[in-house]
Amino acid sequence: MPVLEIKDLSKAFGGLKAVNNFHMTLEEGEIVGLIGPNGAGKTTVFNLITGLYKPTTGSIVFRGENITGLPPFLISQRGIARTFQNIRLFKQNSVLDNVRAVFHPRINYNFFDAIFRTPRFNREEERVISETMELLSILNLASRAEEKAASLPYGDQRRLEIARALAGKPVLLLLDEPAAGMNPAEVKRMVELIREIKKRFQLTILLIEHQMGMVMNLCERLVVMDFGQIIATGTPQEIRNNPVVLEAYLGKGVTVA
Amino acid sequence: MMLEVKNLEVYYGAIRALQGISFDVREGEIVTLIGANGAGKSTTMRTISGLLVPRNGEIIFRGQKINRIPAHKIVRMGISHVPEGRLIFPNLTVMENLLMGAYTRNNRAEIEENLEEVLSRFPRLRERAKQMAGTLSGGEQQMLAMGRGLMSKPTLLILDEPSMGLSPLLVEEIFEIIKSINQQGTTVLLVEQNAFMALQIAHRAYVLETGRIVLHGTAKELQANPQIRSAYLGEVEIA
Amino acid sequence: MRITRQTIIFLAGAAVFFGAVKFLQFNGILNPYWQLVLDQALITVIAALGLSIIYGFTGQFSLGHAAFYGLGAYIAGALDKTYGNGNMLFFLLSLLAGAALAGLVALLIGLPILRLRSDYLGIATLGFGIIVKVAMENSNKLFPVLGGATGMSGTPQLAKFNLIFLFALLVILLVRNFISSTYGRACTSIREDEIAADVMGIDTTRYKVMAFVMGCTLAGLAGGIYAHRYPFLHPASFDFLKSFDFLLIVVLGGLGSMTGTIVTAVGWVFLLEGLRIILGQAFIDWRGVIYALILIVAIIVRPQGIFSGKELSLLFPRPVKTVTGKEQAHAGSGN
Amino acid sequence: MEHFLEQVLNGLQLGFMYALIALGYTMVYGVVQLINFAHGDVFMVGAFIGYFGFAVWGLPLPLAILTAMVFCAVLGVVIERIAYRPLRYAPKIAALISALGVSLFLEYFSSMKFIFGPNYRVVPRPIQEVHWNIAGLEITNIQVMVIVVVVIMLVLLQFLIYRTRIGMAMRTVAVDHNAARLMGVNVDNTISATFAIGSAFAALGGVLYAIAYAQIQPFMGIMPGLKAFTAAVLGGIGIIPGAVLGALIMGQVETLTSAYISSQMRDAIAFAVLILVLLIRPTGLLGRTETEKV
Amino acid sequence: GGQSSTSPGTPAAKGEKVIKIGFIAPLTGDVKTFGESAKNGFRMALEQAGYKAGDFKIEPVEVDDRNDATEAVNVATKLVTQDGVKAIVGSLTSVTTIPISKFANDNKIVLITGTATSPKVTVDEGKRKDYVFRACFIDPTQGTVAAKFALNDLKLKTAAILYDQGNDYTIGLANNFKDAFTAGGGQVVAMESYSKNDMDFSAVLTNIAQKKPDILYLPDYYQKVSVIAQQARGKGIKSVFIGGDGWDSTDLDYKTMEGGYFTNHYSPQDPRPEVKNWVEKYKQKYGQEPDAFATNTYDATNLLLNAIKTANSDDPTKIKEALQNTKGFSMVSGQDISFDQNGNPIKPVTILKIEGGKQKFVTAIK
Ligand SMILES: Nc1ncnc2c1ncn2[C@@H]1O[C@H](COP(=O)(O)OP(=O)(O)OP(=O)(O)O)[C@@H](O)[C@H]1O
Ligand SMILES: Nc1ncnc2c1ncn2[C@@H]1O[C@H](COP(=O)(O)OP(=O)(O)OP(=O)(O)O)[C@@H](O)[C@H]1O
Ligand SMILES: [Mg+2]
Ligand SMILES: [Mg+2]
Repeated sequence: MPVLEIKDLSKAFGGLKAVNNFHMTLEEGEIVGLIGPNGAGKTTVFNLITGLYKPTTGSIVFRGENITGLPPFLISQRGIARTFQNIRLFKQNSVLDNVRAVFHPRINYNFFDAIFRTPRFNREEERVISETMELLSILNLASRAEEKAASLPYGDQRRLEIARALAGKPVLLLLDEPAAGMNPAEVKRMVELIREIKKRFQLTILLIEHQMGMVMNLCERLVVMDFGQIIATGTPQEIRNNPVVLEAYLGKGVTVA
Repeated sequence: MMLEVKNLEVYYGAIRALQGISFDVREGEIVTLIGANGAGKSTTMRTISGLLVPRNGEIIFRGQKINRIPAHKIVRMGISHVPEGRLIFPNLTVMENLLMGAYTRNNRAEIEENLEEVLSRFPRLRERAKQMAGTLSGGEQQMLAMGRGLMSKPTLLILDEPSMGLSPLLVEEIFEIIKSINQQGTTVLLVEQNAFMALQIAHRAYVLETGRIVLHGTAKELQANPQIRSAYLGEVEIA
Repeated sequence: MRITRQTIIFLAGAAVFFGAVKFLQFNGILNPYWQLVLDQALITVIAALGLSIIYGFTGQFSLGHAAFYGLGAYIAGALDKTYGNGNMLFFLLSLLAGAALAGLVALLIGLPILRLRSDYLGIATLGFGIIVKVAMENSNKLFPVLGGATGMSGTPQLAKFNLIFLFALLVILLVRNFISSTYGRACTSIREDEIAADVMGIDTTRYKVMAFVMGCTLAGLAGGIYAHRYPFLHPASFDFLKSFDFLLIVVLGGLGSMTGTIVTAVGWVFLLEGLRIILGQAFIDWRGVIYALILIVAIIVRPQGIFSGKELSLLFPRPVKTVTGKEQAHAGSGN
Repeated sequence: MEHFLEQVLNGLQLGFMYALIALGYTMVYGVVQLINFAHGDVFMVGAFIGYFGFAVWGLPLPLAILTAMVFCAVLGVVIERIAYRPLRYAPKIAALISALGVSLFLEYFSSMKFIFGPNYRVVPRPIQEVHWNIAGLEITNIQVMVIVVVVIMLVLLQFLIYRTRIGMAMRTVAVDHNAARLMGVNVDNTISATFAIGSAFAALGGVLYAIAYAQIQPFMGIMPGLKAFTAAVLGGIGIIPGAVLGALIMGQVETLTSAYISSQMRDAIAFAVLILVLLIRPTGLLGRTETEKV
Repeated sequence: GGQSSTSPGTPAAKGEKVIKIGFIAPLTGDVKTFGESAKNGFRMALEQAGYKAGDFKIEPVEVDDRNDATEAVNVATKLVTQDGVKAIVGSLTSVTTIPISKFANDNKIVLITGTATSPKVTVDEGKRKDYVFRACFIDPTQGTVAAKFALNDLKLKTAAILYDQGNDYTIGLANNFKDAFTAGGGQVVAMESYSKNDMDFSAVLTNIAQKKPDILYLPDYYQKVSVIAQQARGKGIKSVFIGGDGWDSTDLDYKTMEGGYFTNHYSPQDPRPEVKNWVEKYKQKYGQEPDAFATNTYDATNLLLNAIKTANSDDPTKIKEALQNTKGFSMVSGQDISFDQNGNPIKPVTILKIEGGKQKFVTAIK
């Protein structure tokens, strides 16, 4: 059974069709790149999958369940996590709490355990903290656990977003330009990071990115959109030599260095 | 000499973001500042355009000392800063945003002609002229920010990561545009993560590390420099 | 377990404070006047903590807090007046009833209204406050005992320091535990970024309402105690200006800081009374002016509030033992 | 049924009164996103200065109004300098608390003997009240004056904000100060100008209010201020025409309620309507409800 | 009970015996102006008595309650348990006086208010607060008298009533007027209310105008009734305005109220020396005529001073006895004053007419 199955998905803003019968299927453990010119509708697709926008038409089926029109928090609890193109952390909260908050749906103590600090509560809290710290150290953030998210340098903030997404124990991870504004060396590190977490948490990943170095490198399969529609799909090699894509997106100069 | 920066020190509260950097930009050049995240590139730009006030050091623009001159006056002097993160006006239309770029000018005719120029550089903006800027895609917003920056007909154009979040094709376009703007006589100070591209169009470059300039030279020299290759150009083709 | 140890230390501190007060009472240094002021301060602490949950921790701008304070006061007061006749148990029950009803009303109004954002929510809650005041002014048409605009007296004055102190203590612990639990974290993430919280699996509506109900319940409780400490209830005591008092306490204390709210609540009450003494008879009518100036200066000097998000470590132990720079230190731990 | 029309007219009159205050209020909000609680008290100061102008110093009415407007414009700028500017980059709520402080200060300070004093002052009519009878409907020249002024203010503000440089500046400052600076906008001056204009309009409102109701007092600004802001919210905060729309609706609701339902329930129903409207349109009647771009 | 802690602040009087008297009124806030008048009355009474009563030197302690119930209780507690006052004059309104009267009574401290008219001040839950008195009428008195006067003397048959729904003083007068008026065969055609800060009454007045009542009863303070009356005339309402002692102020809009009647405690034209002396002296000192707040507080203070003198003791219980047994005391608002068992003064209600911009004595009703 595919992890994600999108059928003729459309989203219109007033006149503008931001996404236009878009369809895609993600298999278990895949890492697929979603690329395309600016304004093609990539982020909108993410917003539709995560339930932030209600689709105009179309259906989204996640592991056999139709999640179209579910509120975001339920979709997330089904196992879909994401990062944001323009970072949206819980700025004034500590790095630790940014991640801990996401454990919420899977905490198993109730309101009264919390109010009366029962042993169950303490056990759970211990667990959450150690799991959080583990996540943080995987993303090299453990030493900053108690700092405010806002005070982190840009790169760390991007990684914290990933940590936070992972805390939701997702099956499917949606990354929206995780390497934006990073220099090639940093991009390289990000690539390795994504590889590691994919392995470690057996994730299926859908990746939006404009840094071809990264996309070509990570993804087994690419989906290219333009004007809300899919204009090409295929392996990096195929895409790289696809005239339509070159025309609309990559441009001649690309075979980047 | 277009711009001279002399041992500039900038603080954010206690954080010493710039530890006394010096560099200069000559008439008609494209000079690029490269460096890792948090190196202090944006801080430098913000200080030049007057958004930040340096604790120590000098900024001299065409022979005139401009540190401590407020940002809105500096624009009038001919420095236009296209900031990191675009800072477009989300609830103004694309067109209004562009016109705001020409706020300091009052010759209608010139503005019109300038506007036409920009719109033909970014056809995408013409399509979206009436749309609220806030609903533009990331890339569209970047184009708008650049277009807006050009609307003040600057003599020195400061670009902070203009290629950020742009599709490869657009990245190329942007760099082409920067080149042509420069050829038409506008001096450009460029901050880029995409050092590879930056060095291709720049005449000279400075490398910034944690608030210090650690290296500078002509673009050619730096492209050749192995240190740079590994640290900033990275082997973009990974395996 | 470290948390319980912290609690014990905290309780010890509380006990010392209690002892001190008792000592001062005993040798008359703390005369009934300052005793009353202290009681008022503690009542204010309880109500302000309520708003702290709603606004300080969950970021829901409420300008109607006094309405729930008043609801609690009237309900508890009226119940005890009519049925209580000095019975301690019934007194406690009436308090709970008042709190519960305030909470219930909060639930009913909160469900629809909490969809609104920031200032719109503020004005809506303020409007609700005014509606409640009008209701109080005409309450006697339905329930003569409430007295309407002629006010209600006759509630047995059973709330004494010991009990008020106990309640304040319990409320502080309760709120502390709530805030430092997963529910509290859900609330603060909603405060920071509602959309992100939603996408991260947090039922934002549910926790906004939960926080609102909890906060208003505390307001109701505080009101109930007030009704048993001050002999007369009048709608004018619960108008929107009173809501502003709670708001500025929470903000001056520092949003998202319980410690700040508590300290500021106490400080605020003592300031208002203290000004009488400081200014003396000659300058009585400067009190309002000076108060206003203090307010302005205070917020300008501490824009983030006195405690700006910081907490007494007694209340909130640091969750992690300082992590040494060495990464991966924790890796592998756990499963 | 002509009494119904008369009631509607009463409602209009009240509505325009609210609009008079709401316009300045909403404009300031639109630029600095601050609920300037002191607005109602600047309105009060304006009323007093105007009163002194024509009733005590014997200035001709227009001059008295002008004096009040200028005085309050300066007052507004000073308030912004002292109480709001230091908090410009602090959390928005800090400025709101400061505004509360300023509001209290103006009220308590004005009620000191050596300022305006605490007592209610009877305001003599600076102009003869003339009653016109149009189709059985009583209407006075003062009511007409109020309506005319509101319309002029509305047009003026719309023009100012959408057609002038300062207006453009205001709209950008409303979004992001640094971005505005980079366009060459002088943020400080723009904000000062905003407060100057807003406060001058408050003063104008105050004087007309004093003339209409023939009585002033240091605490007179609280309720009108609150109602006016509520009206602004009803129409969509920061949106100039919204303020007038909201005000007119408030006026009608309040009047028709006390006329046909119950004068006791007046405020309750007025605010109930506000809440209902907000539940249907969470950003007010004319407020944009754009889906936040994520 | 805080009686135990006698004030630390009492100065070791040099031979002379000192009694402290507290004064509570809103000296800040939106009714400050009323509080100031009351304060003038209080001070003038003390000055004229030379700050002495019997062998006792009077030490006044003035405090502000912002017309807020909570603050009132706070300051009352302060006066009693910190300053050690033996008697209190105040407060201004029933909202603040009801709670402090209970406190004073519980602590066996004499309290006399000049202006709080709610019956609850002295009698609550059917229980008389023995230590509490007042110098003014209770709400029913004025309302009833006004109604009877309108029916019997003015021969008016229909009335409309407009009152402040947030202020028990006006509510009290309104309700009692209504009851008495209907009981006496009159008809109340409209009973409408407004709230404290309203300035626009056109809606209700339009309705009232249709009903063409003979009387428009406006039982509120002078500043509010002035505004209402103006708008009423504007709406073509020809009714006679009738009101209560709240009208008694030079700031009343006499021009508009011309021809109106109001119930009051005394008439300024009353030739009695008490009245003359009071009005004159007040004008001299404060440059305006005294209003009801000043007059009643002045009387209240004098009643208290007189009781202290007769008791010649600083024991509140004795003072209270003396007050209760006041006989034939003459003050501004009446001669031969004594208290009924509820601590209310037995004095005539004076009815004044607004005529030629002046208050003109019409009649006094026992
Ligand atoms: N909330 C919205 N309201 C109106 N239009 C919107 C909204 N969100 C997106 N759009 C429009 O939809 C189109 C697609 O936007 P989207 O953000 O998905 O592009 P994208 O593929 O993510 O581009 P980029 O790579 O630059 O981020 C854009 O043209 C944008 O203007
Ligand atoms: N507003 C701020 N407050 C405090 N510290 C800041 C602020 N802005 C930047 N810094 C710190 O100053 C240093 C330089 O920041 P700057 O944004 O100039 O780096 P940069 O080179 O532009 O990085 P990037 O490539 O991510 O844009 C960083 O350590 C950053 O954390
Ligand atoms: Mg995108
Ligand atoms: Mg930068």
